[in-house]
Amino acid sequence: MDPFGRFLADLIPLFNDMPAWLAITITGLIAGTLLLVFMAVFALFAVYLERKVSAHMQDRLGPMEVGGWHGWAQTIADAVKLLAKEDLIPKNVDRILFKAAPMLVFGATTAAFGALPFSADLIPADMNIGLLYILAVSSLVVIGILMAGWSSNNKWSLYGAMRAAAQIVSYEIPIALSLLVAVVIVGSLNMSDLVRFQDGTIFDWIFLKYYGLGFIAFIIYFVASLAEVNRTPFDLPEAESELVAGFHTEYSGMRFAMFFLAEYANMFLVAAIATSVFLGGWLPPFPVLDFIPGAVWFVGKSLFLVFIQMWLRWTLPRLRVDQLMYTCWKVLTPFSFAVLMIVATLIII
Amino acid sequence: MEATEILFLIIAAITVISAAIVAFSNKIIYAAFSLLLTLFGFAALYVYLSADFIAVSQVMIYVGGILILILFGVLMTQRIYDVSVKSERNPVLPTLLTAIGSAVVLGLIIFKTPWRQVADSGYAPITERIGQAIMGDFLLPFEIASILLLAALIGSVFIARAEEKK
Amino acid sequence: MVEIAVIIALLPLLAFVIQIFFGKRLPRQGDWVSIGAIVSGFGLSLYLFIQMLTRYDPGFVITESFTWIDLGSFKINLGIYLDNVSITMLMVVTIVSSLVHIYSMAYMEGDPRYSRFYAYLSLFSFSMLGLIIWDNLFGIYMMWELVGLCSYLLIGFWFEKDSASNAAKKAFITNRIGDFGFLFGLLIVVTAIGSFTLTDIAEGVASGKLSGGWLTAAGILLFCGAIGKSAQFPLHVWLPDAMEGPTPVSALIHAATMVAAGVYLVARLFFMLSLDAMIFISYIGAFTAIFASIIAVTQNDIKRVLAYSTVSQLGYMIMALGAGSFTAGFFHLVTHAMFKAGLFLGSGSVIHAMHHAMHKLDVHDDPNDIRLMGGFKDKMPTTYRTFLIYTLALSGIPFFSGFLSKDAILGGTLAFAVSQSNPIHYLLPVFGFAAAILTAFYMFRLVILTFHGEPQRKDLYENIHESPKTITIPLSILAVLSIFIFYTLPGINPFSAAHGWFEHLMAAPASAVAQFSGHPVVDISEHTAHSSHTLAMIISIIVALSGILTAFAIYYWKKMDVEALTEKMGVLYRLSYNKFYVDEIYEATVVRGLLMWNNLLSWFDNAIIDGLVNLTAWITRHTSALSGKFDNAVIDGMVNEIADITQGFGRQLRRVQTGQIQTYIFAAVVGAVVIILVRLV
Amino acid sequence: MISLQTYLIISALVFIFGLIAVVNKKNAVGILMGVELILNSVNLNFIAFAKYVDLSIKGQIIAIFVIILAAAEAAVALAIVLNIYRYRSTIDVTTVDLMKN
Amino acid sequence: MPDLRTEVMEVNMGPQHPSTHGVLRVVLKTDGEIVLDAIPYIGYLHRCFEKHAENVTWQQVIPFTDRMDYLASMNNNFGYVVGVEKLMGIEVNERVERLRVITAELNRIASHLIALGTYGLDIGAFTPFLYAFREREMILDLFEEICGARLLYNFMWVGGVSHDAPDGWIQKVLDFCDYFSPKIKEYNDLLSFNKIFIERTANVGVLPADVAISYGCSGPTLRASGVDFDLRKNDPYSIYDKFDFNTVIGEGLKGTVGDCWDRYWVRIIEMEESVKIIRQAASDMPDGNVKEKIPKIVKVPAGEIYQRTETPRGELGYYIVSSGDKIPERIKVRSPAFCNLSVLPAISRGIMVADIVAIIGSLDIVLGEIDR
Amino acid sequence: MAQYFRNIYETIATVLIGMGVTFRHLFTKSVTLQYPREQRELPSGTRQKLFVNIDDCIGCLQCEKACPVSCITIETIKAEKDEDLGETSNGKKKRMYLTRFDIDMAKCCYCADCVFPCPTECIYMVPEFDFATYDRNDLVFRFSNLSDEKHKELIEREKAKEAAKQQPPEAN
Repeated sequence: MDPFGRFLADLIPLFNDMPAWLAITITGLIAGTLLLVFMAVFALFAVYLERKVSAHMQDRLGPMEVGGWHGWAQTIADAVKLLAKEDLIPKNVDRILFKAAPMLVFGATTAAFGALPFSADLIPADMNIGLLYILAVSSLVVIGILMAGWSSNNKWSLYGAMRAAAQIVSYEIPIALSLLVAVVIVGSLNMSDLVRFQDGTIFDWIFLKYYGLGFIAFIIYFVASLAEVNRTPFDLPEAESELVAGFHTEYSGMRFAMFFLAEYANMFLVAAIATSVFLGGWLPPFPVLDFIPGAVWFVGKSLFLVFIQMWLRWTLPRLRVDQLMYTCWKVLTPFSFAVLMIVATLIII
Repeated sequence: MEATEILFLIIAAITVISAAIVAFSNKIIYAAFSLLLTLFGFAALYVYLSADFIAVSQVMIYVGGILILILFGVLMTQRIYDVSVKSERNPVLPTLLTAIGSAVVLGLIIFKTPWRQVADSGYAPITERIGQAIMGDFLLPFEIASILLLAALIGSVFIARAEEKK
Repeated sequence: MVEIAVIIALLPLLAFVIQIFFGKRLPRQGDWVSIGAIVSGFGLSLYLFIQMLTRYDPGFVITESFTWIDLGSFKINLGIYLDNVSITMLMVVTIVSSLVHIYSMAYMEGDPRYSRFYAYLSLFSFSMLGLIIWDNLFGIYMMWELVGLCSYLLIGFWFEKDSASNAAKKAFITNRIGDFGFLFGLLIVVTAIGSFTLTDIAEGVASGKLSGGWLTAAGILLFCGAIGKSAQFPLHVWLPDAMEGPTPVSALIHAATMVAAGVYLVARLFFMLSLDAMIFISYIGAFTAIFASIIAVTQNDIKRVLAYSTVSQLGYMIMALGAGSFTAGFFHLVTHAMFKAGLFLGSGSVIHAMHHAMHKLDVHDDPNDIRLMGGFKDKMPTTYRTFLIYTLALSGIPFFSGFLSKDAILGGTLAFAVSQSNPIHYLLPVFGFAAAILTAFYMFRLVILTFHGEPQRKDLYENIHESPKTITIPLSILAVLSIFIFYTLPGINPFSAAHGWFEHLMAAPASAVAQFSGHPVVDISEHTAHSSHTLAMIISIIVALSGILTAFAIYYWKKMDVEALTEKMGVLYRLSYNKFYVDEIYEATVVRGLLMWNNLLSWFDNAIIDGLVNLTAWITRHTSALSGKFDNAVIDGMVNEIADITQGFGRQLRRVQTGQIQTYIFAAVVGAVVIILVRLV
Repeated sequence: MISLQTYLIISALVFIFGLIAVVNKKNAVGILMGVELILNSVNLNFIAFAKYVDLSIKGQIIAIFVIILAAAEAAVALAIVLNIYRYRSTIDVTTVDLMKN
Repeated sequence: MPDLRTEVMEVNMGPQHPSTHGVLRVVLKTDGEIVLDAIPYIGYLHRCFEKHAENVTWQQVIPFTDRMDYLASMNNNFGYVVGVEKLMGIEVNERVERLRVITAELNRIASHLIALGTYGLDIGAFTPFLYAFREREMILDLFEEICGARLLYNFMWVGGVSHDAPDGWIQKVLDFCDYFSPKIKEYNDLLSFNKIFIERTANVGVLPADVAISYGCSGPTLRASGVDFDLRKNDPYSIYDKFDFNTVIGEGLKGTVGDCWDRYWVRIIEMEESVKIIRQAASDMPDGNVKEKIPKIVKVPAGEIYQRTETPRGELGYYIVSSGDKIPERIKVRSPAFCNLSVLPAISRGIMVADIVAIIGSLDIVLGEIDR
Repeated sequence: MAQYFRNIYETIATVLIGMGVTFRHLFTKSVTLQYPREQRELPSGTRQKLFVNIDDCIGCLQCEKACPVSCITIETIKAEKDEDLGETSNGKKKRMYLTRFDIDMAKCCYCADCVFPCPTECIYMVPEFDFATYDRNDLVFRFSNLSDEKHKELIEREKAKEAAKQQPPEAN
């Protein structure tokens, strides 16, 4: 049984008496539900956070009305509004694909969440190739975006979709290479192995290892992951001043909400990968802080990275397509290659 | 019938049906997107065959790479004025003959061959073994494959780039 | 030890990488990177060299290797092989290379590709040093090709000049011909022995894995590489043309180091040369020596004279090695490297001065032409003095290094001739002495025409100035190194180096062939060697002096009229002046031959095939005319019917050939299905 | 119940669909998709054999190479298709018959 | 074999598009991301200013001029009143002139703030926009204090200004100058010298000086191309000749002279120059009645004049024809943004869609003035 | 090559500088006002809504003429000689009944051109700006304070006057 199953079995003794397949099904369902709830809650919180962060960085206040204290219920209200909105499908779209696209994007993101190690026990699916799995599944998002762009029957959307596809496919390379640095150091693709390897103090985390090379890999990963989730300065697929809103121009209501949620969930996803691969996952920076549960550390670190993503977004302008590709192919990829090679050499030596 | 078997049947059905859509759909874009389902189905089947590394590679390379390439191909070779792009077809007869002929042959092979079967070995992590094999016994093909990829990369860039006007 | 050798080789590589990527942006275009690399290489070599001297062990060898390519049963090892020969060679290469690097600072100043030049020089230094220290033929072959590449790049450095780029191409192609031989020899060796490593080959030959005709063939084929690289007779044509490159390059590559690589290779392979191979090598060398020196006599381009002189001297070395005088050949390599590099640098100094003078006067003429010089000795005293020292060394005048090595060679060949039963081998020393006299003659002709006598062009003469320090200092250093004393130590006998460190440390390696066959390849008794040396010494002094005297008589005292002399010599002069028409012969045979073969084929196509076709057409025409006269009604009907049938048939067939893959796939699948069905059912 | 034959049947079906796509479609990209189907069905066979017949990972490794090959093939084929489109403004393979006659 | 063909796609950018700065419609012919041609279509904001002007009295024209370049209303008023005063032969007193110069320069700063803020927005940086608006708000507060309105001021009247500066207003202006100067560094840190911003704008949309001149560009657009042409210097009106300031011209600091970054940079430096002018004008402000010369009924003697002034966008010219009536015979406006926009097709061939956005943003057009 | 590395360095450096700026602003006081609850103090001369102190209006129509967009509509009826309409606050005698004084704020362009010519300074702008309505007609503000009866009476009188004027004088 996987760790999460064991965790549940410890929690509820009934599990031990069930037939295995039933137990697996039930744990799966529970895990899935938990994940969905987490995603939704997180996305709502992230939207709220983004509004607040942007507002304060711009000397504004952001939402202050709904829910009383600093407008905390604003995003919930927005979500309810989006859910209640009329389901609008423009006239000349390809209806099947138009409807399928947000689901695919959302589904892919959720599926990728399944392998995240929230803590030593809380890993919905602890695969031995977890990292690879996450990378593979999250690359599905591109297909969804292409679907959305194509089916919208809108030239700007198509532009956005093409840009997104080209961008995400390209940036997968530096991402994979920089993650490989950690994989090479640890020697495993298993997410919890990756985290466990960094046990100890903050100085055992991979981003502080190998004479700063780990840090370079971390930075490369972080920058490339910004492109992977279409955040500034790589937000060309939805660049509002060029493409209006890119691939989701034609979407509204619930379908838009799904894209929106998936986008924020994706932000968390890439931050969580960075956390578990480079920043010690659920481990506290110093063993003294062990009393705080691992999941808190994990979510906290990820949220910090999400905050940095937002920080960057509200600071930086946007790149152009060719510069985007330049950054990927001529800066990030060579550097990640170099780091990988050096680290591999150091390990062999 | 166990739950896993039911799931297997569902996956197999999805795979085959979406493959059929790829073959028979008139809209090329539908074919492309149902190819996505087929590829996914295959990845799931690989999991059943305890080849999880291949399953993930399948998703990563086929879905994340080849399928996107194909989608690009579709998008770039259609005039983008209408979403419904029809793909015309050739005469049915030769197709039918091909299909039936190969079906007969494959059926005969599948059912008439006395397959030497070994007991199911169960699931075992395989990634490391694959890595060892590729870096050991299969090093030469691996290197050749990498050269092939490089050649394909350069070649396709060369072919696809717009020629300068003279 | 080994690490130091590797570092020596890798320093220039590092310099090359830095130069090629950042050269332009570094201060002073980064020349200090290259110079620093090679000078530190020189320092390290000096360290090795001093160690060698203190050790004073003729049998010193150190090897270290690792597996590079492991294909299971077949491994390619790479490694380092250090012995006295390679340490000395390292020393020679680094010293000449350092001096040339320094020299180039002034010579190449202001060139638009200054940093590129240094990058190439560094790359060359790396490959040359690598060539020296590899312990296996494969590595040597790699570096061999790399030096060839550098030579190509540097000859064609001023590729804007057609002549330079043509010369570069010529050098490259000519070298490739020789390298084919090398490659084939390599293949023979590796097939027979299964390893590239020198020690393995030695063992293999000693144990008889490679012997008899194959051994000879391998030796000769490997030597073919040396023919190309060291510009031996049939492939010597590229070297004089290579003088289109910058003069420092000529000094470094085409006088001191790369061309000596061929000699070095033969020296390295000395242990595996059978007698037949040695005789072949020896004759090639001897012929080249005399042949090139005849040409050198009549050339007017200062660098060409030196180039042919180089070819001739390389012939000497090859001849010595072929005649079994390993030490002598290698000795000459070392001494020659010093004074020939010096000669080239000196000529470069002259050319530099000429060039500046011409530039100043806005004269467009060939700065290399000795007919425009004359009397420069007052204007360029340092250049003149050093040049004179080199010339004396090259001419084989006692007290200079050249005398020692040349004498050793001539003695060696004489001894070889004596020891062989066939008296025809006396040709070797005869060729040697003839070449020696010519060498002395043309060198002094060069010195007299350049530095003595009346200035040929007053205007130029007035504007000639001594070159800057960066040019004269290398010249002086090389001149000092051309004095005998450096080679005879601890002995100080200026007439024999027999008791010097060189002869002691560079003893001929044990011949593996001899080990296998049980008797020495070349059997020269101590006595023969000694007596021939004494004889050779006397003859060579006489010969050299007579050559010098002739030169003075003709060109300085003008006892003989040059014009009249050339008239009298007639055919010989023209042959020499036109380099024995070798290029023209190649043009006429190889190039023309290929063209003619093409023409033949095209003629065959035009005349025979077309003729046949035309004939058929003619016959058809007439037949149809005939048939026209036939009864239309009958024939027409029949013909039309046949035509219709044919056409219909064709039309049906054409539908098979749709030009669409899908039809073909369909057909293929159907075929496959049928075949499998037949097999299955 | 899940046996080697099950996989072979699935693979055969997909193979046939791939073949149909290749033979029947006029659109070059469609044909390419058919080729991908065929390659995948072959892969399934390899992996199934590796599990049920051979008990080694050679089948899987061959499958990896097939995937690599497919990637290269897709890239080059699409480049060619794009070029054809650029010059002839169609990718209908029945009209691309420069080799005919 | 047929000619090389590429799929040309025609895309409408606007009239509803975030980065066309209003209701501009640009038809792009694109080949993928490459723009083959960009043709601006205008007229969505046409309000018949010139026809209006022929139907209202001389004084009533002023509110209409406000609405042409609604981001720099003061400067629009300025040109008109200067022209009419010249026709009438009115000399206004020093205090009026100084108030006019102060407000016009303040408005120039406000307009440039919008230009650079929205430019950041076009390039994708959201935050500088709000910072710029924060500062602009302060200028608007000052305007509200002096004339009561925040956007459309109707402040300069023929023969004077509508309101005198309230007590302490001049000090507030000086305080604002002190506050504003350090803010420019913040913009520079955040946007101007950001490498991504530079990459996006430097060497993009290079407008050579000769092209700029032949298209009749003016203002920062022209000066960024390296042409030293500023009406405040070259054809001084009001009392600009009394002040010491520099004409800012593009130097190609980060790329080529006349690229988008230069146009942006010229505006940044021009704000500093404006601050300089304001400080000079606001120090030792003379007393005087700001309304003493305002006629009850403006009657302009028959005649015509072409009065041009330097607005934040360039040379705004009023060609005023009077038949001696209470109502203008004809007013023709030479709109700087119109000329600036007309270079768009000339410099936007063969670039990327994103560059089009960068160029339009750097031209700093206001459709209210283009369409009038 | 050096340029390449310089570019990377500059990018990182300027991004960090920019991040520093935004980070500083994260902690500066925001300038936003929570509008309905907090309100900005408007300066004294602010031009918002037009207001007419109808008691002071003498019906001179100056403002109507000055309006460039004709948003002021005034109708007056001359008072009889004996009627005393009172005085304005600055001592001018009112001579007109204002049967209609409408300002269409939907049309108003807030230029304040009407304010200046007023001899009694009875039309001016007040600092009231949140007068949005759902119906455009609600934006027409009617300032005439005559009661309906008075209004009707005046109209009647005027009509009678008209009629009287049209009748030939000899009919009297």
